[in-house]
Amino acid sequence: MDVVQIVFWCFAGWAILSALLCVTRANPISSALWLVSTMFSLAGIFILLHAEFIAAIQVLVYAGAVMVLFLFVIMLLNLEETPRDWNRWMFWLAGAGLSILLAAQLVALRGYSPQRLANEFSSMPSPDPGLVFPEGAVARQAVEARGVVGALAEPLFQGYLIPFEITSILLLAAVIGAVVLSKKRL
Amino acid sequence: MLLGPSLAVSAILFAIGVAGVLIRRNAIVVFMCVELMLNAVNLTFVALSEVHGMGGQIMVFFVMTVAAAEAAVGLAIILAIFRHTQSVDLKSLNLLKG
Amino acid sequence: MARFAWLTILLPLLGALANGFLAARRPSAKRLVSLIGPGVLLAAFAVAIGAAIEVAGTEEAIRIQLWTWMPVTERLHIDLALQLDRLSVVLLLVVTGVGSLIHLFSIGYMRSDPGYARYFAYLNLFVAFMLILVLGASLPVSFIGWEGVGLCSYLLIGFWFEVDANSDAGKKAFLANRIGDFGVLVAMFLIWWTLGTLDYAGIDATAAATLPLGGTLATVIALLLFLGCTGKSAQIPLFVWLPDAMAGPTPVSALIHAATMVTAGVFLVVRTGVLFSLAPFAMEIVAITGALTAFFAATIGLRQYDIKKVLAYSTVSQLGYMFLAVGSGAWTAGIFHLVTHAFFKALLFLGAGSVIHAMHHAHHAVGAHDDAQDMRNMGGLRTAMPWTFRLMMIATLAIAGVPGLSGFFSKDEILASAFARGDHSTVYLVAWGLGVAAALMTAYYMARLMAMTFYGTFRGGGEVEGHLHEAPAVMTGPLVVLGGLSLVGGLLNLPAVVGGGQWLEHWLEPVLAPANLLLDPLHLPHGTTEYLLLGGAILIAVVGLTLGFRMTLGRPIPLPADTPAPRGLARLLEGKYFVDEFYQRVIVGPLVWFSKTVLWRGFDQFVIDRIAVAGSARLAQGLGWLGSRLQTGQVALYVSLFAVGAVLVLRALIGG
Amino acid sequence: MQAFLASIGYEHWILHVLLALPMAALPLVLLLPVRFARWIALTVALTEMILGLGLWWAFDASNPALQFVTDVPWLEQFGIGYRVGVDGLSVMMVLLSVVMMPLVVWGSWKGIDTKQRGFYALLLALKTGMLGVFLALDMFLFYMFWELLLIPMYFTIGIWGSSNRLYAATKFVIYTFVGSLLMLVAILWMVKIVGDATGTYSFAYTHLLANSQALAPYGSWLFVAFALAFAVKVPIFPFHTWLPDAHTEAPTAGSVDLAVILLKMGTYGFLRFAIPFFPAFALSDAVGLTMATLAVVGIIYAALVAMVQPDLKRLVAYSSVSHLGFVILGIWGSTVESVQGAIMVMISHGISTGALFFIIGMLYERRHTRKIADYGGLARVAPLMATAFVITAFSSIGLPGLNGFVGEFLVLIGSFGRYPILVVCATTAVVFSAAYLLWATQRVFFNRFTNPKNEGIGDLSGREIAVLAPLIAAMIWIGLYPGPILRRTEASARQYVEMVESYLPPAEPIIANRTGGQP
Amino acid sequence: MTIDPGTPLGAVLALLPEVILTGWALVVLLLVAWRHKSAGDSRLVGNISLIGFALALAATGWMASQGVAAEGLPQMIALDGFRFASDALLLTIAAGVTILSLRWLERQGILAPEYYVLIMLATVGMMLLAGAVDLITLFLGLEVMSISVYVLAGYDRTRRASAEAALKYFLIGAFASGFLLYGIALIYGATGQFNMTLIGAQLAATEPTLMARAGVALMLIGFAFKVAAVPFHAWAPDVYEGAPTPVTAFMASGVKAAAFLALARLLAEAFPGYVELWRPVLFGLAVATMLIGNLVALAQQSMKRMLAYSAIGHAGYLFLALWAHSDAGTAAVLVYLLAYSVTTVAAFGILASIERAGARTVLISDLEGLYAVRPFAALGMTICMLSLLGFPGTFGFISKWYLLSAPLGVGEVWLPIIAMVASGISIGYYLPVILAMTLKPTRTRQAHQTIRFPRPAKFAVALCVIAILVLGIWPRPVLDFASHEAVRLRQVATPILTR
Repeated sequence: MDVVQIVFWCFAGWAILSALLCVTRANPISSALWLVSTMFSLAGIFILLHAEFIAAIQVLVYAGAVMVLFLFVIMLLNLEETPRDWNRWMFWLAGAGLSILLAAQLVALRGYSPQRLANEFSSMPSPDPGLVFPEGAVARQAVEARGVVGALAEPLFQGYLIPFEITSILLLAAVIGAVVLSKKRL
Repeated sequence: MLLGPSLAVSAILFAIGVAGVLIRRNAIVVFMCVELMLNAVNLTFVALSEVHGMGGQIMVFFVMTVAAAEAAVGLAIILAIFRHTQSVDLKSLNLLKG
Repeated sequence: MARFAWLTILLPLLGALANGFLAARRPSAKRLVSLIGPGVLLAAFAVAIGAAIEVAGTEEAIRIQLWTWMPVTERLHIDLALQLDRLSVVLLLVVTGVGSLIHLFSIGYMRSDPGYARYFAYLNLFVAFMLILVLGASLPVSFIGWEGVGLCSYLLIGFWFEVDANSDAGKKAFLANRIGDFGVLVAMFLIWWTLGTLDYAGIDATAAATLPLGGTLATVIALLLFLGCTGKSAQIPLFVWLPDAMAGPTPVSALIHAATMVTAGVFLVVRTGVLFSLAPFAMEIVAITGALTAFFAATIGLRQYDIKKVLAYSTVSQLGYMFLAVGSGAWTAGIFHLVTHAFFKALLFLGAGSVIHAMHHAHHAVGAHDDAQDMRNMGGLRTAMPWTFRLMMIATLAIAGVPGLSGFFSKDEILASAFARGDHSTVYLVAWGLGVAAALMTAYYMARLMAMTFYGTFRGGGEVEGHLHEAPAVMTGPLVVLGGLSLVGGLLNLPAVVGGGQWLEHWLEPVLAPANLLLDPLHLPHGTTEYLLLGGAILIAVVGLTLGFRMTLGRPIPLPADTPAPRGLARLLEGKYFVDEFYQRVIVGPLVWFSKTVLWRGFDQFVIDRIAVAGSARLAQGLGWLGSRLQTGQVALYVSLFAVGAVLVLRALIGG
Repeated sequence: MQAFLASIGYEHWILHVLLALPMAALPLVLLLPVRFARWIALTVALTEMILGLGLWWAFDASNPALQFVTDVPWLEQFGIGYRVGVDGLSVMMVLLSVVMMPLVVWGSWKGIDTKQRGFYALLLALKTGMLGVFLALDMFLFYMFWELLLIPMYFTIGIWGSSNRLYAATKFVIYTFVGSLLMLVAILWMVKIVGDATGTYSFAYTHLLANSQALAPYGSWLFVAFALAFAVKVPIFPFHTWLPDAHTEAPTAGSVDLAVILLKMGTYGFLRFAIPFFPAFALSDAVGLTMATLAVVGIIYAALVAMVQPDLKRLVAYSSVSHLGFVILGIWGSTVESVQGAIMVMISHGISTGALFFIIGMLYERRHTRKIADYGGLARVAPLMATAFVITAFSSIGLPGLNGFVGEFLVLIGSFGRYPILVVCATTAVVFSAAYLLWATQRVFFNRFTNPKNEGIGDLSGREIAVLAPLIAAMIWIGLYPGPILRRTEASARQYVEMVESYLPPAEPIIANRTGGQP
Repeated sequence: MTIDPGTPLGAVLALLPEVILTGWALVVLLLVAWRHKSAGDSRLVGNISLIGFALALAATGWMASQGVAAEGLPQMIALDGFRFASDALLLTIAAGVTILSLRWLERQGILAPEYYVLIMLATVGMMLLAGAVDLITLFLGLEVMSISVYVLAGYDRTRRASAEAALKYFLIGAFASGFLLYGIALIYGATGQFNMTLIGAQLAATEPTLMARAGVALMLIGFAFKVAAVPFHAWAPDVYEGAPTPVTAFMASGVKAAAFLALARLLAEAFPGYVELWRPVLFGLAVATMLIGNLVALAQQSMKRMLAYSAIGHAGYLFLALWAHSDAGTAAVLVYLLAYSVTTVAAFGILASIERAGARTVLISDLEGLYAVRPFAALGMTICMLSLLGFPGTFGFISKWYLLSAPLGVGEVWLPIIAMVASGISIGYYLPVILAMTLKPTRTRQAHQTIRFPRPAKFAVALCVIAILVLGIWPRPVLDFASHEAVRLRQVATPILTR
């Protein structure tokens, strides 16, 4: 196990722990803060996965902006800690059980490695992932050539221009919606 | 080589998010759990992006946008309901049923 | 003339239509009705005579094809055809002849009834149907008449429908007939599927070759046909309707329930004699049923007070004789008795009608409400109604079997035939014994009837007595004719022993040949036995009559109100063995209860409607309600369902 | 007559005109003032009758094939077309429909005094639907007409019915709708199977029939799907409980239409579709015996239940169940005789039961009650009505010489070879049918006149006589001279029997030693 | 005409209807900023937004008539008949809903003309969702639609029910988006592609893999939520009931249609290789949805809830067409959606006219005697109910027949049988509506006097009802078009699969 993996597992453990706490804390503010904590740890993992730009905006936009919005609303509404309602133990039990089932099903994906992906992707026996997935190699070259931001920006504004434009519509709709819903008077 | 572990962590986080949605009554917390799920998926994208190129990361970018938009609208809706019931307890959302 | 035999049907039919129209539009046109009603009959009678003359000249049956009734396939191709042969022509003459007389009598009897036109419409219609029955060339065609006469009987019994009992009686008559008709129908199915034909001619031609003698099939067919006869001819077990049928006007009783319709069963057995000949067992059943009916009906007749009821049971009893005859293979004897019975029983009924008419008018005149038919209210009528008395006396002697009169010969021939059949089976001997006993009782109850009605003194009160008078000529006229026929009717088939030529026997021979071919010829007793039997018969008649007069006149006859309640055997007889009650309790009542409670309320409304139909609707609604209860409005529940679904879908796709 | 009809090209347009005319007049009824409504309906009905009667002559009785066939593409890509035509079976049904039409309008003349426009519009729609069912030679078209009929009937019962009309209307629609659901799947499945086998995906009746051997492997459930729809409509015991309610609550016109036409659609369906498509299954021993047994159980059961009904219409409704049992028995009797008989019963039942409903409707209009107990002795105040009722009752009872007998007799005698025991059981109905109808007749028209309210009941009016007289004439005519009808249906019946015969186990001869040549 | 969406002009051309509609939305938004006070303003905005729909529809028609196709592999957005048909359908629905809303909003006192902008943006989202050949576009389209509709559902903020509906819809919707997104991620992982065609080619070429299977499952879950399939349906009745009635109509018709169209494309283009895997899932969803939707509808008293459950049931029927995975099935999706949408819009339109401001939800019993007072409304509703029931003579029947033919065409009998059983159950709640309206007497003298049928709504409903009837007898144009266009959809996928 090399260093990267050790670091990865540290971040991962931190992320899972924070997520658990986020879900279980009674106080919404604690929950929100533990969620921020999860996001930070995920940002760490992103860096390990060579997605530095994403990691940055994860921290800036997600943990920074979005979560602040959450906190802002929680405080605006002055939400107090809700007492635990032990009558809902059935929901807890069911929720926990279902999530464990779900996790068990999805954790089966842990066995994937690039090699396995390549095996499954190609009909050849044990092919080289680099050859099977040239885009990965192209991307790495692009990062080396133009840096992370450049490598991301080029496809974003060329191949993915249409989705990018759609996000503008999305944001427009969100803005209108938020305004309409929060206006005092219609 | 981090692909498998990342996918596993992502799955676990996703499941935790689901669990949160299932068991929490506070609308905002539930919403935060949904954000947690989205984050988990982002991890999957990023991990896969190592193999498949930039597409995954770009998708994460879009997801974040979506999350932000949802947050804006979602919180506005929560505010709207708060005006009616003075609470964000999902248990009090019982006008519509049957 | 024979090819115009269809006129005999058409004329009464037209009469019925015309009278029906008058009944609806001009009920007061009684003269016209009086002209049309009997007129068409007389015309038909004339045609019948013409036809008879022609038939006499040939031994072949004359087939008159009217039109094709049911052209279904070449296998089943039923023509509406008539068959004129020596058998049907006898019946044709009896029906139109006696019918004419009764129509004439009705002019007087029904004169004051508001339903005069309707009455004649029904009566005409009846004759038409009766003639279809008699003349039909095939079973289905006869069946039209067979059921049609049932219909008219129904209408005429319930003629005064506003009395519930009359309507009941009509319905009862039709239903009892229908039970019998069930037998006829099934018999037809069997005949067609085995013989491939329903024509009488065809049956005569093919039956012997197709059906094995004594085989089950022939027996079943014969018994089913006989079931029809028990219904139509009021034999055990379906005889119960006939006494009730006396609810109709008395001429109707005379025509339908004595002279013609009820004898149709006998006619049918003779007509399909081939089939019966093939089934000796069925013959035995016919004979013993006839004998038993003759016996039991006679016992009931002993204790009846209603003049018409006595005659009704007498009719049942006499019909029993006819079946005893045909059951013994003595076809001619059966037909012979049919004819003579038509004469004297019609006479008796018309005479009774005349008495009732008189009683009724007398009661009416003084405003009394006594029963005009109860013999206990009568007595000594011979002074007021001499003609009626004399003529009825002739008929009484005829039916009692006094030698020389028509009934003597026919009845004697029957008993002799039964006795002769005793060689084959003791059943016939038993039947013969019953027949003899019944003969004794017949003489007794007829004497009792005459004694109670005409002898002694009038018991209905002096005021009423003053208003009694003889019927008008239009009524007594037919009586006279019938009286004459009753006197001399025996000539038709005068046995050799008294020098007769058995004319009817020879006349019918061609028709009966196919049936007789299959039967062992009857060896009627000769010599000593014959004389012994004859002597016995005469003795029985004399003893019966004497006993009847003596015992009736020997003690005072109480008025209906004063009659003590009968006990023991008398109660059983007066209660007609309680057969009606038995049927009501054991069959009709339970059937109605079963239909209503079990089938309708229970099965239809509860099991099907409530449980199956409404139940499944409720179930669906209940499930829906349950589903809507689950829809609690709680987001937690909704997402839980979602998660369950997600786990399931994932499981389906990736397993684990 | 034939020459004249040929000269006007009758066969080319008659069926379309019959179908279209009521629908074309529908807007007129709805848009013109109320007082015209019934007149328009009557005019249309009479026109339809006059036009339709031409079929009697134009139809070639000796030809068993479908005649006057039209095949206009409708959705030809899917093999759906406007395909219509008649054969001996359907021509009688069509004639019955068109002849009944003016009578129904005429019979409703006074009884319907509210919302006349709607009533007559629905009546016209109903007519198109009925004719459509009998004329359609395209399964798609057939199904459409089959279901469409429910709507006018539903509203006719629901709006103009008597007190419990909503329940009855709902029950009627739900029963029939649910019953025919699976038929749609079966039709589509048939088209697919036959299409796979032949390469032609078509809803055409003739195409499907010609290739029905491809359906054999699926015959069992396809037949069940069809049979369920038809069994509910007939109705075969135990699917009959909608009928008493629908009949009882419907207005006179509704009851008459139900009895005369709608019930026949089920039996028609069996003869036209369910059996010819899947003969191997439908005529197998087990199915045949089941259907025949159900028919006979229905015959006796319904007769017994009818006997104890306190409500006149309900009584007649149960009697319908009983009569229709004969039709089913005749169909499965599968001889030319029994099938002819079945058709005959269909016609006769329409006439007699229609007349019974008319008369009961006339009583109802006068006294607003259908309870038998409320009447009694009516023959005194309404002798003509009593006469008409008695004749009709006896026709329904099956008195030979009237129409009822012919069909019943043929059914029974024809089926006897195949189901002797069942036929014997069915024959007992002659007793039961007499029992219930005569008992009812007695309690309504005879017996003592007990209810003074009935004093005001007048006898039949001229209009009512005009309604009943043709029916009674038909009863006598068919009873004594059914030949013309039998001849017109014979070829088709024969063809049908020949078609199904090969699938039948040979009818066991009832005696071993029967000489050859005979059935 | 072929275009290259890679070029800017090509992209604009490929997205012409969407671009026009978005542009028009911006125009309208500007107008709103200027005038947003009075009822007249609201009406004006509504009318103007209709022009946008008309323009977009015209553009769609033009593209369809020109046979616009992509040069090579279509990127992001499809250029085929199926998309044009989808666009036309969605635009028509949106226009219909807009017409229904015109006066209704005023009556209910909702005077915020942004409503129309949101409808337009939601429509853009739907069109993108239905036309997407790229999972990213698909996801974004879905989100554009969803976010707009979340807001619309809660648009009547003064009513708690509306807010509650919005929140429920939003929370569960976001939750479901997570699943969908996860599915996209895994599909991406398994194939390295977002393009459906390429995904389809890849998945068909290899054995089913764990990741792809999980991806398919998760995407199905996401769509199952959108189309309200049991057990992902529980939100639908509540949301349908709480949302403003025209929005309910929009959700029941437009949203559902868009989701089904997208799912149809996805299953046909991206997952054909996994057909044996997802068919059982669809089978289960179909059966559960048909039965439970129709059963629970039986227990409803509120019209809106009843229609909501009916909508669930209809989603179940639609799965039949998807299950078939054939040309006929794809065509059936189009036809059925058209029939269902037209009917739903009409039914909700009538329902909306019956509602009064601030009053409780309309119960079935509230309709009693409607025919006597408002015969045309009752007649229209009756026809809608019959069409939903699938009664012959209505377009609903034609579409049901078409739908049933699809699984039958590939040899499946049980699904159609179960569908008909469910249909049999459904008469148990459609008929009472007809019964109440036409056969029952009015409860009170004043009943139904307050019903106001604004002219535009009357027009739209009448058009729909006439369409139901006309297409019920003469559906040929629609059927021909649908079967023709559906074939085109598959023509795109097939050559690549054989590559």
